Amino acid sequence: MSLDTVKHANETPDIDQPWAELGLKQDEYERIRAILGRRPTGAELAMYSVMWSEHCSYKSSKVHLRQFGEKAPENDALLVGIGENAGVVDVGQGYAVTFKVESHNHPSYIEPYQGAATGIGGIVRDILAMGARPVAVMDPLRFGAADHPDTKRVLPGVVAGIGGYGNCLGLPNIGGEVVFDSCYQGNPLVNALCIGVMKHEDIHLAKASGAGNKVILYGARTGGDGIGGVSVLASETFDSTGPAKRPAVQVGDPFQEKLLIECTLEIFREDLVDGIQDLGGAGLSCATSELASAGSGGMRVELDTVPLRDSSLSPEEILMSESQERMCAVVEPGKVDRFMEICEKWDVIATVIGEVTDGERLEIFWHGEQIVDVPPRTVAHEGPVYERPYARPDWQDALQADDAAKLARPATAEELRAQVLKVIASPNQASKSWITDQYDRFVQGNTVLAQPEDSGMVRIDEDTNLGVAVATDGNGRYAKLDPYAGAQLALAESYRNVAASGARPLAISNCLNFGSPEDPAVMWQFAEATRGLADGCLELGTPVTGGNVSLYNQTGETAIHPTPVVAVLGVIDDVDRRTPIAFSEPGHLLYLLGDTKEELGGSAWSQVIHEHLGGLPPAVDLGREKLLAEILIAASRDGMVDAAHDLSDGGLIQALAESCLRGGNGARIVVPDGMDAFVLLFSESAGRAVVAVPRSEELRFGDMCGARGLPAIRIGVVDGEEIDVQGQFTLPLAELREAHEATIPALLA
Amino acid sequence: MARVVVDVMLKPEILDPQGQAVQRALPRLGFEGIADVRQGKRFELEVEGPVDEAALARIHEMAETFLANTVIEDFTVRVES
Amino acid sequence: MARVVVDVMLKPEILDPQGQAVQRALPRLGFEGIADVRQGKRFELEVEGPVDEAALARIHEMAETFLANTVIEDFTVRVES
Amino acid sequence: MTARVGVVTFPGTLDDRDTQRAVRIAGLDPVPLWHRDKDLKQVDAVVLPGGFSYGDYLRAGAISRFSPVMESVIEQARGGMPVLGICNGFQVLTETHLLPGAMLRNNHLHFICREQRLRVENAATAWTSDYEAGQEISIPLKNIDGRYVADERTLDKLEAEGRVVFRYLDGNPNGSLRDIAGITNAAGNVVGLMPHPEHAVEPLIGTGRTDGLGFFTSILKKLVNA
Ligand SMILES: Nc1ncnc2c1ncn2[C@@H]1O[C@H](COP(=O)(O)OP(=O)(O)O)[C@@H](O)[C@H]1O
Ligand SMILES: [Mg+2]
Repeated sequence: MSLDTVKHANETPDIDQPWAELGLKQDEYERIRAILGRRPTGAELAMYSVMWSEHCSYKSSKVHLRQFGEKAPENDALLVGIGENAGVVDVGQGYAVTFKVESHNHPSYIEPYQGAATGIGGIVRDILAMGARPVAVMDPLRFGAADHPDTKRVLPGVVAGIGGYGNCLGLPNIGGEVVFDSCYQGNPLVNALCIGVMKHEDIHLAKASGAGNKVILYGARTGGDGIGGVSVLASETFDSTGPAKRPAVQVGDPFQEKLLIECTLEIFREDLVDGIQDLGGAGLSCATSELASAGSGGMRVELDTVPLRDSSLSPEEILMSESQERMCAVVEPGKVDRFMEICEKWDVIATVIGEVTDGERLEIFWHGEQIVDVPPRTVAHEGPVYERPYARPDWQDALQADDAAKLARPATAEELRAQVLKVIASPNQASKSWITDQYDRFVQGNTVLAQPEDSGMVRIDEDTNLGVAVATDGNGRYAKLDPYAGAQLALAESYRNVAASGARPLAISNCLNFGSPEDPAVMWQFAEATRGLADGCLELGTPVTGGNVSLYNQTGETAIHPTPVVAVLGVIDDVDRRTPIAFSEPGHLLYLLGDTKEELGGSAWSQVIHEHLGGLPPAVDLGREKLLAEILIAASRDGMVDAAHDLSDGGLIQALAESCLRGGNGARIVVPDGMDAFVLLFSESAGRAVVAVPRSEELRFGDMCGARGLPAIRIGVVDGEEIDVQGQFTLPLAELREAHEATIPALLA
Repeated sequence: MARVVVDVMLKPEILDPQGQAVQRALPRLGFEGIADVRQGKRFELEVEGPVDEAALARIHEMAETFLANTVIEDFTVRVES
Repeated sequence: MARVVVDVMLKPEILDPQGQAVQRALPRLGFEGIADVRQGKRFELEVEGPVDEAALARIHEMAETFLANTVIEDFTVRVES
Repeated sequence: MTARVGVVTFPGTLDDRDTQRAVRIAGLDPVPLWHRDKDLKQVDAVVLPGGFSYGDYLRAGAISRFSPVMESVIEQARGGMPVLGICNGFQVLTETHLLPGAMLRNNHLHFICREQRLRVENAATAWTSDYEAGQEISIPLKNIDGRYVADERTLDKLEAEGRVVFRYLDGNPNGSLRDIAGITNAAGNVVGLMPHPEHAVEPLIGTGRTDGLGFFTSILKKLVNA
């Protein structure tokens, strides 16, 4: 086929174009024609189609995401907010931290290893593009039923891919989640988070300014893999037959990315770039249009200068290719030579592919002929926006009415004991060390806390011991019962986890995993969840710094549970003050903080014992969460607690089991007067934590809780080699450990 | 017992970082004149019983569904003489 | 351009857990009658110029010093027809 | 007076900065060495740190072995300079044949990251003199190609000459023959091991133990007393 130039497009207005195959709707195609005043060229059509895909344009979610800005709490810590590659937060001492969570769900189902690996690669480049050194990753994961044969294909591949890529980059993996639920069968969720650290003055933005500045593409050569991959793949449902044309999945090269990181950091150190952007979904289409759109002036690109892995690629394919491990920088002419030298030092290929112009258009040429001439904002930032219809599903009332309170409870102490063991051994509650032991958590030598602690914590300054902590949480079962509350519970849990380890929560990122936006019921879940999250962030004072939306996670008519995953970032002035979860000293007193109510809707107990999902999730009280967090942080700072563990799915007994096993000590528990042992152990009331208090601190700690009005009940003591719930049952640690640790290896090894 | 070999290679359009790393190292080691290197996997299967068409068809299926992920890889099956 | 293939396999006395893992999985997937599986590497080299004896000798040396570690691996070199 | 310890960075090396920190904490001067430079900058000892040099493509350590810096390291190691290879560094040392044997994929095929107990079998090397023979230490292990193999004759020779420096305790994590975690050359100046002493030098970080510090204090004593 001959080259479709702008000139040719002007001359042949009526040619049929494959807009539908590229995922555009009729009215979208018409809009492109209206913007351009002519039909788009093939290259322009390629750019618009990937950039206007759901994945890149957020066309269904945008109207709801706006609340994150509109309801943003006053917060001095936010240095860069939503809209950039990732948000940036001031953590003091001149340091800034950037973090973001992103999804790679669809590719990971098709090719688990590479899909997950390139998910890590992509989020790391986002963080790098902000000017930061990536310092840690986390991986919130959801899979189908643990015993489903396909889980045996998907999970080991995903875990090996995350490890294979992250370990090779030298990024400690300090936390994440592993959840099994048959709702994710065929739609596993592979979310990846990266944290980066920089000095305030090192912040970089994705914009191209200064006419005459050079546009440099550096990193891997561009190949034919993953053309339109992520964007198209993540923008429609595929059923068991698969989409007609399965776009290829990309293969990642973590070694190349490691070089890209070191090379880019050296370039930053010498202050050689004006603007920088990573190449992710939509590849060069995205990078060039976003850089040009965010900057002043236009951009001119000679596409035939792009280094290729496959010389037969067409310009359209080059624009759409999602080949990994590439970055695009805007560099003043006088700094180009030095830029190139540093790239050469790191064996990174770098090519000047164009320059910033004083015009207003993004112009792309192919062997001297113009194939793109567009206003960049219309590609990158002014895509279509949909007000998708949404409606509370008609089954929601019945679901909520199906109260978990009516489920049969254990009648005897033996039955209670058996249920405790069963819940603790269930795939969701069992130890995940078979998975997390495949991740390097030590590299970089700054890891203070890592899984299975409540949050991952890294030191960011060796001299002052300044550190940051991050936790990610999301409970799809709660969100299914009530998406508004479910999103707030995800936020609350993550916030609580950060506070439990002694860090002060500052800001959040999120990944919103939902079904098809074309289903009004799903859209309602999405609207409710975003509203809940925005309201929650306002109340807790933690702004949303960025995130990601993954839609179309469904097979046929069946969507996944709405799954908002929330990542909270906290700061701790002295990591020496961190609070671990381990009960490490016999004799320490155990306090249960917060109120325990009879709340079993969506609980681990209801799932494991009754395979039940119904009723309402635990009530949200963000005021209480704040108070609890303040107490936990103060207790950590002033050395009043030796251990703290947040209570969430599985309730008190789960937390006790984990803290006992981690510390190698048992606990004697007394059921407080007037409380039912079953409710005490299994309720999932929010706003709670268990802490271990040295006897010498008991008075001080009790006074603090009393003075501030936080319920704190003494429930026992760290002691012995078993969990002894007095008057009920005893569970030797050895038996508990076997139950907790054997499950996952038995399913997967 | 007969030996059947299944070779699995990344599709030509897919990045092959391993092959590239080898290729880039060759000149440094003094080996010139290699224009491209691709690295793949070789499976040697020892087959019980006769390697007739039915057996080969099964091995083909095994390669397609298990030994290779045809989203990114091609494979060939052959009886080793 | 001619293609030369170098196959690298672990020596028979060296444990090959990858091959074993494949073999163990086969019955579960419904494939019977495979007595043994070994997994190795296949390198496809695109050679510029003629593949004469001198070229093959060089590739042989490359395989011996670089592509294979002869402490643990055996290799074969052949021109692909 | 202190001594200069070179820490090599190959493309894909990960633990170079951590190793420099460990060297510094022990009271030595870390000197970064770059893979393309033959010049060892007059260091008194060299550490080849962990990571995935050249992506560990082909075989772990196979490509790095041919780098310019290794030419010098090999030459100086033969001349008696102390060299420590940690993880990927150990793999490089076997590929260069400064140490016998080879490293293969773990027998369970997974990357493994855990705290690993070891027994120091030989406390007479340049890098282990601050330990006692038979001492048990616990430091992080993290690798996917950690299975040490060599033929029986080589293994017997290593044992006979006391050149097995570390052995895994509490379960062999990767299928290494005879539970070997680390070995030395005949002269005792070149030591390689899979676990990571440089990640166990600060009480607050990682495992919370400092069992790895002895490697670096050993070499300090050797170099400064020499
Ligand atoms: N759920 C969300 N919450 C807040 N911000 C979001 C969310 N989803 C996307 N964003 C923001 O929208 C912008 C565009 O996202 P995206 O296209 O995924 O960025 P990138 O291409 O750099 O990964 C980013 O700033 C991102 O942080
Ligand atoms: Mg980005």
